[in-house]
Amino acid sequence: MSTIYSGSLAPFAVLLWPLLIGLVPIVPRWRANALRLLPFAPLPALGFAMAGAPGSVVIPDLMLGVQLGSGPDTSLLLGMTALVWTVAGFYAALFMARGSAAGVFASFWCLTLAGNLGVFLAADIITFYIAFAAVSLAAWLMVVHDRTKDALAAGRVYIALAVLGEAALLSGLMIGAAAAEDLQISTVRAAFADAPLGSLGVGLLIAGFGIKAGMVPLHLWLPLAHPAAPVAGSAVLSGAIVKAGLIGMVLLVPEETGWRSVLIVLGLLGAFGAAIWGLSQRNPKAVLAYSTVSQMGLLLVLAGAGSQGVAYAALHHGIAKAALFLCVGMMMLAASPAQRRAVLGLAGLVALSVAGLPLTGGALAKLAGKQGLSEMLALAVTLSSVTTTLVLGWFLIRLAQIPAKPQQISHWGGAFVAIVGLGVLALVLPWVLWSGIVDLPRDYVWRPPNMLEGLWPVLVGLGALAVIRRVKLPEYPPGDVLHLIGNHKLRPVFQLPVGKQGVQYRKRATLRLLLMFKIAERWLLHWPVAGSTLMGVALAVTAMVWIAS
Amino acid sequence: MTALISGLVLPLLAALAAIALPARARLPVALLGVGLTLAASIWLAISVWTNGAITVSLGGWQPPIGIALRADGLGAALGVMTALVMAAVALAARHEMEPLVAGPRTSFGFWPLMLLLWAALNAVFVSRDLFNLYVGLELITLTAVALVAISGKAEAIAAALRYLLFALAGSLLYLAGVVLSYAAHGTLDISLLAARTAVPGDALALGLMTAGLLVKTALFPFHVWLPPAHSAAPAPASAMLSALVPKASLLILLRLWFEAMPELATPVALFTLAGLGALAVIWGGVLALLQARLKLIVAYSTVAQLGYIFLVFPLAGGDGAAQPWAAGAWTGAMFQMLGHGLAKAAMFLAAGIYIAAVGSDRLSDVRGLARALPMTGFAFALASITLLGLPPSAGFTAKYLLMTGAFASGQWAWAFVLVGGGLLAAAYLYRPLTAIFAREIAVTPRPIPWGWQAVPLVLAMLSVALGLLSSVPFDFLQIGRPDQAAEGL
Amino acid sequence: MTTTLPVLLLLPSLVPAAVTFFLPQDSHALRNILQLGGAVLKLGLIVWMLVAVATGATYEAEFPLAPGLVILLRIDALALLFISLSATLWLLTTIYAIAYFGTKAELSRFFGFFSLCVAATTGLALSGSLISFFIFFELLTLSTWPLVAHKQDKPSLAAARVYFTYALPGSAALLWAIIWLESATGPVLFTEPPDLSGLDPAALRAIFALFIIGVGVKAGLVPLHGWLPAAMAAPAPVSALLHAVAVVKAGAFGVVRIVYDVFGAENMTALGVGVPLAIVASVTIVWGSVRALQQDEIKKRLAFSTVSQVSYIVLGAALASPLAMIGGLVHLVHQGLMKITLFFCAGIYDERAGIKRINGLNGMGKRMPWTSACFSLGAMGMIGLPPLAGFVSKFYLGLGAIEAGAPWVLAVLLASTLLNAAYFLPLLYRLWFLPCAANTKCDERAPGLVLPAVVTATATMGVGLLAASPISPLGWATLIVTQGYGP
Amino acid sequence: MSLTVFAMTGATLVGLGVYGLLARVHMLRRIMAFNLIGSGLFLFFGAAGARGAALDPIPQALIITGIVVALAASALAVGLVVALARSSGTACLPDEAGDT
Repeated sequence: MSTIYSGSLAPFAVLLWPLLIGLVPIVPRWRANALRLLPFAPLPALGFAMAGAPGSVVIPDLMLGVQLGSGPDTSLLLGMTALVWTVAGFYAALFMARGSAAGVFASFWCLTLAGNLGVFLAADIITFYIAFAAVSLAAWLMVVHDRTKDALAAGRVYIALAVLGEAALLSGLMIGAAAAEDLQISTVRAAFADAPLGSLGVGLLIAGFGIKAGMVPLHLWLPLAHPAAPVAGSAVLSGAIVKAGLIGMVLLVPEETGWRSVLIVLGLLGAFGAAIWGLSQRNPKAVLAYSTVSQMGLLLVLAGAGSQGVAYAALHHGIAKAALFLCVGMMMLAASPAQRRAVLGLAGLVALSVAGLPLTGGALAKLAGKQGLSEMLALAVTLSSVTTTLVLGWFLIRLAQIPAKPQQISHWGGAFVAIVGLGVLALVLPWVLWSGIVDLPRDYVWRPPNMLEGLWPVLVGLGALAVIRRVKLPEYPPGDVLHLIGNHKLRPVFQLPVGKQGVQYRKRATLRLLLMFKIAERWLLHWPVAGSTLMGVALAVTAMVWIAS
Repeated sequence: MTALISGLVLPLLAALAAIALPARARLPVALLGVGLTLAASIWLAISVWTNGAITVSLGGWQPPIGIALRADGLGAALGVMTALVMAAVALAARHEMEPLVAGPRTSFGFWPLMLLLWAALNAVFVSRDLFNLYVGLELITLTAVALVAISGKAEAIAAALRYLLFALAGSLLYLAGVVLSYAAHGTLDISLLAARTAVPGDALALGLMTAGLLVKTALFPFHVWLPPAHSAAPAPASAMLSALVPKASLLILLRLWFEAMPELATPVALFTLAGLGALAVIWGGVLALLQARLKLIVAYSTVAQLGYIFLVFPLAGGDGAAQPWAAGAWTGAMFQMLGHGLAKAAMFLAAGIYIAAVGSDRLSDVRGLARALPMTGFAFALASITLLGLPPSAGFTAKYLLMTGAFASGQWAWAFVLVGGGLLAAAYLYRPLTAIFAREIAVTPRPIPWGWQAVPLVLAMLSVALGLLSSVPFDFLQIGRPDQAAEGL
Repeated sequence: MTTTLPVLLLLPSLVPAAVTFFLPQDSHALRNILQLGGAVLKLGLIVWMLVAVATGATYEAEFPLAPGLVILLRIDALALLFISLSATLWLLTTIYAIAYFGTKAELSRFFGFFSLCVAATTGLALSGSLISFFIFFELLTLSTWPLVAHKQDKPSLAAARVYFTYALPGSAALLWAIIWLESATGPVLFTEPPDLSGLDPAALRAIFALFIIGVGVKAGLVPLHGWLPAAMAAPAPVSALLHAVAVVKAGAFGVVRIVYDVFGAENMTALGVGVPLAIVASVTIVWGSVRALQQDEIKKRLAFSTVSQVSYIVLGAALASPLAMIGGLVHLVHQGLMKITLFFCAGIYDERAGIKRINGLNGMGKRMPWTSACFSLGAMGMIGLPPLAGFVSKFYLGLGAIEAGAPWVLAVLLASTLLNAAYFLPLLYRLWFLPCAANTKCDERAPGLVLPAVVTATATMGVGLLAASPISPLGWATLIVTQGYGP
Repeated sequence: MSLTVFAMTGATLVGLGVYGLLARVHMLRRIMAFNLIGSGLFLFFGAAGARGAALDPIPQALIITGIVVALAASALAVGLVVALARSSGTACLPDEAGDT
């Protein structure tokens, strides 16, 4: 009570700032223009991250005692998130339709952003959980923003799974906290080892995070939601928000559990399966969504194997994937062939980076990620580049199919520049950060075996792509497993009928019973009856008493 | 001493005066008599409270030759309760029984009869002599019957006649018992009988007297005369009949079993008495459910409420062993006597007000009267709280003490009666209450002076206050209570 | 001083009640002043007392009736938690009710019973002996019945009848239990729990069951909850009061008292009745939510959600672990805040827009933003969305469940969270994301109605946001438990 | 000897009275039956009081009182019967008017 807070308020301010911007649309007059502010919401966070995320804070009275701070991994992701959100915000500010809906969108955008940042800043599970809830629930609005039938259906699936995830997560955290008797993330994580039901708790955590991170088979929502959302939304969803699940795994799932291997297996399944399945999609955003699932699978493998490069790889993927989604947007808005070519070029470049073409950021990410992995896993990671190339190539093909817009629109150039910047960062940022994070000499990248290891899968992938272009690929709507299950509409359950006539019957029965009393009363009223009863009672009492004496 | 005697004499004199004096003076004299008797009863209670039970041997003659009067806590308490009810009745009757309303003949008859009844009641409360009690009882019966028939309506006369028939049969049985016990022991004084040497004949004597008193107390299955009689009588009369008259014979019954011949009590006999009481609770409750007229409902509820009191026979003293306080059950029954008296009088007077207001007591006619006559509705509700045995009313105290006795003595089956009876009461009082408090008024009522409306309200409040401040009455009832009350029969 | 204080606490509600009954119908101003004055005065008293009690002070007042009937009024931390809740919400509900009824008929009667009801609740919280608890319990029943029947149309009369048919047998069971127990142990005071060692465990179990049935009717434990949804026929302020403060809470509070002050945690575990109680509570939690899911009427849905939510408190008591206890106690307050918000809003929708059913809510977010915002906050709190009130209590309950070695409770909490989401989120979706039926005309320019809702909604957020601070309900609940109350 | 006769006679009267009270429907008969029982009891009472050497004064006093009471009762009863007959045309209770 004595101290309001201890530490530096910087991290808190970073979280508070977007929330404040989110309040702007409450004023009706500002509502329409609220979108203009979106690019500015993540800026403090960006600065904070670039400064190396200095300082941490404890606010004892807030909630159950808020603790904010961030370690090296988290600050990387914090920066990436802020960056992605900035550019996506810029895009939204330029191209999203103004109007009353825009105000709501802006508010939820900011709320989601705050949650997304909070996930990386939280140092106690409550704050973490709250941030997580904010990011996953508020993002629902981005999914349904367009109000199309598909969007709403996707929204239903999304919210259902999100709530489910929240519940699982909460239970898992409770188990941990009860064992730890403390709310510090680190202590809770440590406590799982010998907590009662510890492994159940970890399982629940993995389920909770897995849903967000698009872990197979909990990824159902992702291929539905990401295409349904407006471009800016998809960008943050696929680039930044899914990382919330990943960081959860990294922060809270302890190394020494059997669950790690489960993580790896499911990760691999996603990495390859989703990529392949992506080929059955026509909508470029859907293809991208599946590629996200597969990339997240890869990251989960790294997380499961406890590789140091997780955050590093995640950083690259986040930026790249956001850039790709924005490219889709640019393509939709592109009018002239020149613009289309430019977009395709950028997309291709970024795609190659994601595929891990040597000397690109992607390649560095893969190299860093492979550190400390067993041969098998390392090989798997290498192989994944093939499928990645395949699916992203397919994406480019589909991207090219997007019809051109009849007339020019303003600000296209400016937006494109920003996205090019993002794409370039995806390529070079890993170079910049390499020495800071990866404890390998930089020329490690240049070594021929590594170059080769990066190159051949891409070539194989391209070859395969050439083959695929010939054959007619099967087409399925997004949301693979859901279709196997059946419909993805969640109706209200438990419609029980309520009977009435039983009551009526019982009423009549009681009435009949009561009337019998009335008849009996009339009989008792009859004097001869009453009189003789009287005599009888007199004698009876006498007898009873007499027995004794 | 003086208080005790004046409690008997004042109402008699007032009754005589009320007959003798011209119509103008009747009401003032009667009210004066009421006031004085009320004062006397309270004075008696106070003196009992200060210096214990008071015994008077009339004319200095000791029993068995003479007749002894003794005012113990119970008698004095009943006296005060009676006085309060009577005062209320008088205040209500001031309006209800005035010649223009009730007819000259009725209003002429009412006051003397009422005062006479009062005198008889007081006599019964303090007499220790079985024959003396018989005379008191007869006097009560006759005045009561006259009060039932006072309106002169055909149904009233029929009801009165039936009442008389039952009552006379009862008093004959009682008389036979008296005769037998005198023949056996040559005395009728309760205290002396308690010290007698028992003979087999006592059984018959006790049996006859008990049966006779049961009829007069209207215990199931001899309750049949009560509802028609009470509902046929004018409201103030029914108030007295329901609240006071059965209590007199019940008191004699208690004195017989607890004081005169306690050693005759056998478990089976006690069980039978309580069993009849239990039946009465259920029977009265159910039939009250089936009535369409306010007064009939209230009358049947009297049948049920009297049933509770009979549980005292097996339960009395039951908790003497387990509990720090003795005689809980016995005192509980006495609380029931007092509380029921006040509440029931309140209810009948309220019903009287409704009849005066809308000329009928059918539930369909009294709908929504609470809007026009709020105080009366409130009074009725309060009184029902006591009958339901809800806290903090006297009914609750009674139920609580009786139930404690039941559990402590391991006879918890009787508790079912207490609880079930309460629920049943809720069921049969629910309809009249909802009717009275209904939103729309069925019949636009005549205006009623609020001085009259206040009367039942005060009584009902008293019945609640008795429970709210139950510690003093509790101690008061302990004065001169028989040992068997504590030790059980 | 110490003896008069508890009585002093009763007066601010009793006196207005007594006076209001006899006020003429049309003297609105005077009546409102009475009501508000009483409420404010009481709140002041409590705030003043909180400080003293926080330092461990307790106040007692004893009135012996007939032997064994001991009326004991006593202010301890637990009592104060309940009273401060009821006093605060009473003030708000009074404001709301005054605005809600305006100059309708029979207001003197209504407000009379209204204050009486609150007096009964206060007495219930203060009572330090079983008998006084029972007495106020009954007073509560009697004073709420006219409130439920207030409209006096067919449905509300039927509702009132149903209420009675549940309440009276319930109190009969309670009385039975009390007397059964006391006939063996003598009068039971909460200050020193009775010595149950001598009693036959089977009998004790039966007594415990009777106790739970008795208070369970009020707390709406399945299958004794039937009256609660029926009572929805009552006017909105009444529903608010019933669900958030008075009746249902009284039941839950009673469970806490019985578990910890009559039986005591160790006895409960020794008798093996804790787990069954927890199971009953869990069943109630799930069943209530399931039934809520099926309701098409807003108030009905809320009613069933109350059924489910209140059992959190019972659950907390039944688990007999400190953390669960904290969770239960804090939910006593939190549920009150959230639920009263919801009912305030439901009342506004009904009164100002004629919306009774769920499909009427479509697009109301734009038409009645303030109301809808408050409603959404309350609903999200109910779901247990952090950082709102519901989350805190749920979190502590979960921790407590694990602490008590009953992890299956987690599943229950999880299920109820999901179900809560299932029946509240669609409402929010309708409010904010569906186009509204054009013809409905509505305005929420009724500060008397909206303000209380806003206050409680803000509180719902506040108690969650500042949970850790010592002045928050959580802080107070922790204080109670750390002061050695409960397990 | 004579006492026994008195006692027996009293008992017989009581018996007759009880029969009449139960078996007869007409109210006047019932009233007479009541008086029969009463006088039977008093007779028995007197006999009981007359036992032993010294004559016991109390029974006589009580009998006289009792007779007065019985008289009053009968008077009232007859009065009511007359009123009943006037109003309803029969001297029997309503529910029994049919059977004789």
